[in-house]
Amino acid sequence: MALATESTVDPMVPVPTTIVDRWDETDDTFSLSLAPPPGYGFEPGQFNMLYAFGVGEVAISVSGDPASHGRLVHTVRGVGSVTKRLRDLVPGDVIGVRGPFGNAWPVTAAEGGDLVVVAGGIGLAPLRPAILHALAHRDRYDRVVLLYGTRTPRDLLYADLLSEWRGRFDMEVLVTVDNASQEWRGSVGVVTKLIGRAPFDPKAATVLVCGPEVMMRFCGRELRRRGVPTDRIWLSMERNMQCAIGVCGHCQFGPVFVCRDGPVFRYDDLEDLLEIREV
Amino acid sequence: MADRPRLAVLKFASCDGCQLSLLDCEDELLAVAGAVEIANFAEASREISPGPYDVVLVEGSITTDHDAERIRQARRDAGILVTIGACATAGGIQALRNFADVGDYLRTVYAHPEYISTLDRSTPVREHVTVDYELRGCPISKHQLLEVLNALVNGRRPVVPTYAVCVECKRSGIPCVMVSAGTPCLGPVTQAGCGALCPSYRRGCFGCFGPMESPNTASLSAEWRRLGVDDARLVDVYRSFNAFAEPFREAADVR
Amino acid sequence: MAYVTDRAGIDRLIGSLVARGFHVIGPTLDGDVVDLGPVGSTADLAVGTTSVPDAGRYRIAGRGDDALFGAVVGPSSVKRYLHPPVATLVEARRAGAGFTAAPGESATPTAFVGVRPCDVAAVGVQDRVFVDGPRRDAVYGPRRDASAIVAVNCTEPAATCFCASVGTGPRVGSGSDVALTEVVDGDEHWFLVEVGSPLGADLVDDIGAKEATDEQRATCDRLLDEAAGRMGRSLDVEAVPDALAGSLESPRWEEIAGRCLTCANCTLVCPTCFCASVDDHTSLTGEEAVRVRRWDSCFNEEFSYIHGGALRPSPAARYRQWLTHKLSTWVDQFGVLGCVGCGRCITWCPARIDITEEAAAFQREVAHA
Amino acid sequence: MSADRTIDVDYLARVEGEGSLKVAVRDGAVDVVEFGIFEPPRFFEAFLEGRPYSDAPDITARICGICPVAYQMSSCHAMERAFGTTVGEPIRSLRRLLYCGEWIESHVLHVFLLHAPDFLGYESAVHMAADHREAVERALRLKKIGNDVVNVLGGREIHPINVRVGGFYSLPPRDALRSLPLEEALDLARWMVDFTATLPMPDVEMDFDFVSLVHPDEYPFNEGRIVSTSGIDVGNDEWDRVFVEEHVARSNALHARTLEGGVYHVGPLARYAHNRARLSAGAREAAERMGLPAVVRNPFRSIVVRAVETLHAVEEAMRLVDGYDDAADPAVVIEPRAGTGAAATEAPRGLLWHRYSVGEDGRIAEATIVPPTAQNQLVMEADVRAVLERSLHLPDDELQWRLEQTIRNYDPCISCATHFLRLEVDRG
Ligand SMILES: Cc1cc2nc3c(=O)[nH]c(=O)nc-3n(C[C@H](O)[C@H](O)[C@H](O)COP(=O)(O)OP(=O)(O)OC[C@H]3O[C@@H](n4cnc5c(N)ncnc54)[C@H](O)[C@@H]3O)c2cc1C
Ligand code: SF4
Ligand code: SF4
Ligand code: SF4
Repeated sequence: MALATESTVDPMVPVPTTIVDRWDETDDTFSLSLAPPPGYGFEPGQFNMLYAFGVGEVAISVSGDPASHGRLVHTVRGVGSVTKRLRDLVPGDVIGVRGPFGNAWPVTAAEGGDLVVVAGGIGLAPLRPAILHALAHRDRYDRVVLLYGTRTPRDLLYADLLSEWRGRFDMEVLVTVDNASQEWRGSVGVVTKLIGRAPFDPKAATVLVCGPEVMMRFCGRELRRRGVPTDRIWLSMERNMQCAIGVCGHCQFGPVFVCRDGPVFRYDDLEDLLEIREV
Repeated sequence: MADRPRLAVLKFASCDGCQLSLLDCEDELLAVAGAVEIANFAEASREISPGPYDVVLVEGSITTDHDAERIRQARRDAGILVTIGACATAGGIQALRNFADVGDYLRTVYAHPEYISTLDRSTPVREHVTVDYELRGCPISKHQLLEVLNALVNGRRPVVPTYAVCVECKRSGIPCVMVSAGTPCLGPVTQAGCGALCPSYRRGCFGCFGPMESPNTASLSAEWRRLGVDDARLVDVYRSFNAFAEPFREAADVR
Repeated sequence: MAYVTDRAGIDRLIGSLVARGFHVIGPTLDGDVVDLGPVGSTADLAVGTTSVPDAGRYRIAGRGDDALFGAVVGPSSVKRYLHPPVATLVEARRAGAGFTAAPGESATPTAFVGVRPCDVAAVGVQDRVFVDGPRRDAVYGPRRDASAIVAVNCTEPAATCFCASVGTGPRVGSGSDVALTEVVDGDEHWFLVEVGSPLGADLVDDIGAKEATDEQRATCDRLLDEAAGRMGRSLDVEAVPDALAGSLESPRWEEIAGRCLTCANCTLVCPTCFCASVDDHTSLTGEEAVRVRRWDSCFNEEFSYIHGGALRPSPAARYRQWLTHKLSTWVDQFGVLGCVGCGRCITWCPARIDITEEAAAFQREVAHA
Repeated sequence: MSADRTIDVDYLARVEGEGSLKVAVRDGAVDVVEFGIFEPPRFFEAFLEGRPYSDAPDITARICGICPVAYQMSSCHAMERAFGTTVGEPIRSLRRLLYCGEWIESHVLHVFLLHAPDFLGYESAVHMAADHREAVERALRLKKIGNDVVNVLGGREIHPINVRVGGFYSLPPRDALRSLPLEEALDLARWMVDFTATLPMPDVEMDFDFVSLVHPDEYPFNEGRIVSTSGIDVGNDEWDRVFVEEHVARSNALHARTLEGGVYHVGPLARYAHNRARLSAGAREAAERMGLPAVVRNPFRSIVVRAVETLHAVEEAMRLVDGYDDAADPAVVIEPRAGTGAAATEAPRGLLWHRYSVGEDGRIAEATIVPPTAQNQLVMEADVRAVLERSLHLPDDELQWRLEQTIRNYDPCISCATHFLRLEVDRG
């Protein structure tokens, strides 16, 4: 059930929703846990429009567990006016929510093969529900692999969860950073470098990718090189989004509206466009 | 911003019109004075309390060594520094001196030029210190001024578009003077903000809000020539209230 | 069934619309242009005025007759009313620890009189965007529901018109409640009236029009057939979408950018362009907040802004976005072309850029490649 | 209190522009009084040279954001005279109406926001509003109506865009003028006169040589001869036959004197002294009711005269709006030719004189602009000296305030004063 459409006929009016909890993930990234109205549900990959009263509205993916209905979690990087205002809010404060919008990661279609998740930076947030879903239904997948890259070790999201996942025998977690200090003992370099050595069967894998657009472009090329069929690679695109219902025009990417037709796309549908500048 | 932000309004070389815009907000003035602490606004109050200030509005261009030092001090005193008007954002009409010999100007205007201390150029504030927001216009739009103050008080991003005057012209349903009357208009290369004022009075825009984000002056000049405007006049047109703004400076170099 | 009426009948039609609670909008004289405005009777229309649009140029002239609908489309279209330039989407107000939020607009029943076939088609295109999508737009939807359209077929297309090649005119297709064909011939001045909806049938009842003769119908058919042959411009709707889709990296975009002013006029006069941005405003005290939607344009740099910068910083990319959207990707998105052949973008471009010429140039380029 | 005192007001507040005041008292006697203008020069006359005649109203408006209409009016009239053109109705009336708007706006601004706080002992109108909220609100309302008048005719209150040599770009529709809330302004202006009359008034009488326009039928805005108490009575083209300007070290503005070296006074007191009989009925009646003498010699009472002029401007505006018909051409056709034209009009703060020589090509060959504050500089110093002599008993801070108030009697516009001058090179 969707918030805005259910409570009012107007899909642009945000529904006031209370912040139940908030915590920092990194220096500039935090998570908000909201109390959704009864019956609210979402699929991994979908996003909400979060409204900070008087400041503005931004598209934010749901980053929580799709199986947990009592809490609606978002992980946000404070980069501009709205996200910084959201960062300053505390439990008890109220924000507006519209959603969920957009399509979902093909977690069901991926069943029976390897599930590979490639995330860059904040891109792990929209992928976390997919990973949680896969782990909750672990028997439906062969290998579950996470390749995760950030700028520095300080930017790694969900540190506790990462180490928990690392500790699992049924999941492969490879982490890399662009720049590291002395203490970092993990790998250094861009996340695309991990693709070549990650343990999965390219012929039987479904790959979900989210991160900065350049990173996704290079991942696409690298995955194709590794032999993953391009129709089994999925990307989540970011564009300026103001309505989320396909009427404001901002999120067009060639023939698609990212909000309406995405944000999750099959790589082969976008491959050519991604190579063209300023689409 | 914690409780009432402290506001300063500082003047450099200018006509006073932009800061007067604040006093021209008759309906909002007392509310603004309630929402911010007017800590330094010499045009309106004898009480001048020293910095630092949360927001400093700067009117006027830099035309003397003394003012060049004053603006550096203003930057040190300012949390957010907002330049207001064509003088502060582009050097103003007095930047026409930048295209001439100031010695000649001094002799033209003053019997004893040795009494006058002035730089040979009138420059925008941005050339001296970092500027956080710019409000264009000769004069600024008081709506935009209120918008910026309101946005800063409420911690949101001010809505100050950088697209062309044409956008406001069309939104308002004003008949295009260029197309429907053959009146040359600078709207397509000028930044919005005035509400397409001149076209609404059937006058072509003369660019008082300065260049828009991607001004194609070469193309517009070609259209003006088709409407019968000669090169000498084109130079006058670009060399007016925002003469020293880069795109207009280049556009005036027609030879 | 077709009927015939005269100017008095059109006055009765307007009267009937008013009596039914409609705010009536039609082509009126506004300084140097014929543009949409409020109409209380036929006297408010731009009677006896014609318009002469060309690339980057528009003039009005006297016709020497009393034609009520003697000018082709002006800068504004029905879009101005159904998808208004500025609309309040949300009105929010602080309440305790939280806030309340409510829609900001209500719809006034509006009837559009004298709508050209291209513009009727444009309403159909916008319907696909605003009401046929996954979620119905709360500004456009109710306004559209409360609207009525009295179309006027085109017997005198202009130099900038190309509806015939796009298939939207000169005879109105579906989408109007009543369709008129105005015939002025010497002393004769009459209107063929055709019904397009139950509301249209009621309106025609109200005005008491008589049945049209075969001869009158034949006259109109002839005039409209001739009009179809007199279009000033044309567009190859079969070939253009693919030609553009295949031209994304053509150097021609840079060449056009040399002329394009990125002033956005074309998109704002376009009756189908729907792009808009939402701005947040607050009361000074911060107690009240509104979210306001304003017409925006893919020609504006911040339109494509995401954190870190604009995605289409170059004017070439912005022009490409516009042209490919209108004439190519629109079909992918909505199943129709985003262009209805009204010619407005040609007329109101101060730089005289012509969508039909540019499209044809890409077509030639692809053909020769 | 010591017999030697100096007071330096480095930055005069509540005036338009950047000015300073320096006074020195030696052995109990006033020694130095210098009203300095350090506002940087902007060279308008120099860069007007070579520009098309049609640029003059827009460019000169930028000399002053407080009284741009005055600059537009003086420049338009001077240009039209250079070309031998005259404008008819409704342009002439609309120009008066535009000026009414500016007078209302500027006078109310000065009286309430800049000057009244001195009389009542407040640092600013915002401080004053704490105790006199209603008065300040009413004043703002009246000021807004003045601005509305400028807006509807000029497009915006500061640097209007609708004024051109020959008339306007477009005429406002009749309804737009009729819907101006002038009835409300009338009540407010009447109240304004009463309000100013209650202010505590320092007692000084000065022997002024008043200079203003005088028109046989009208309280002057745009037309009239230049007349002085001392007997000058010349046409607009003769200003520089009877007055001179000089450049002194302490100021970036030129000072004006009469040819004989006399100090003179322009502004509301001068206009009132010469034109009282031609005030609107209500304004005249209000002046009488307030007991204003035929000639007001106390510079502090200028605040009352400004209020009377505001009432006049409102009544005049009502008359002009009543008679307005919008069925006309917005401007007369201008055919530029070589020539020279001069015009003086009455800016809110006094006589503003422009003279232009235009070449065959319609471009400006020479421009001279004499703003009111440049003309008042010497009389301001004289007043400060007189007030100082009478007020030496006051402690420094009160004395300083009193002297500032004296300067503000003139509503000095320093932005105006700095940027002018004649094309005259002193080769010593
Ligand atoms: C589908 C989707 C899912 C997303 N999921 C997440 C997520 O899970 N976590 C996360 O952290 N982020 C996510 N993002 C990104 C997030 O939406 C942006 O970071 C956010 O919009 C930034 O908003 P801001 O106001 O804080 O930043 P800003 O950069 O200040 O503002 C961005 C918005 O404000 C406007 N804007 C701001 N400045 C300007 C300017 N100078 N000129 C013009 N316009 C300007 C633009 O309209 C833009 O939409 C997602 C984005 C999308 C599209
Ligand atoms: S009148 Fe000027 S600003 Fe308005 S649309 Fe035309 S060119 Fe643009
Ligand atoms: S239309 Fe142009 S010149 Fe006129 S006010 Fe606006 S920006 Fe200034
Ligand atoms: S095509 Fe023409 S109207 Fe459109 S943005 Fe370019 S110059 Fe402006």
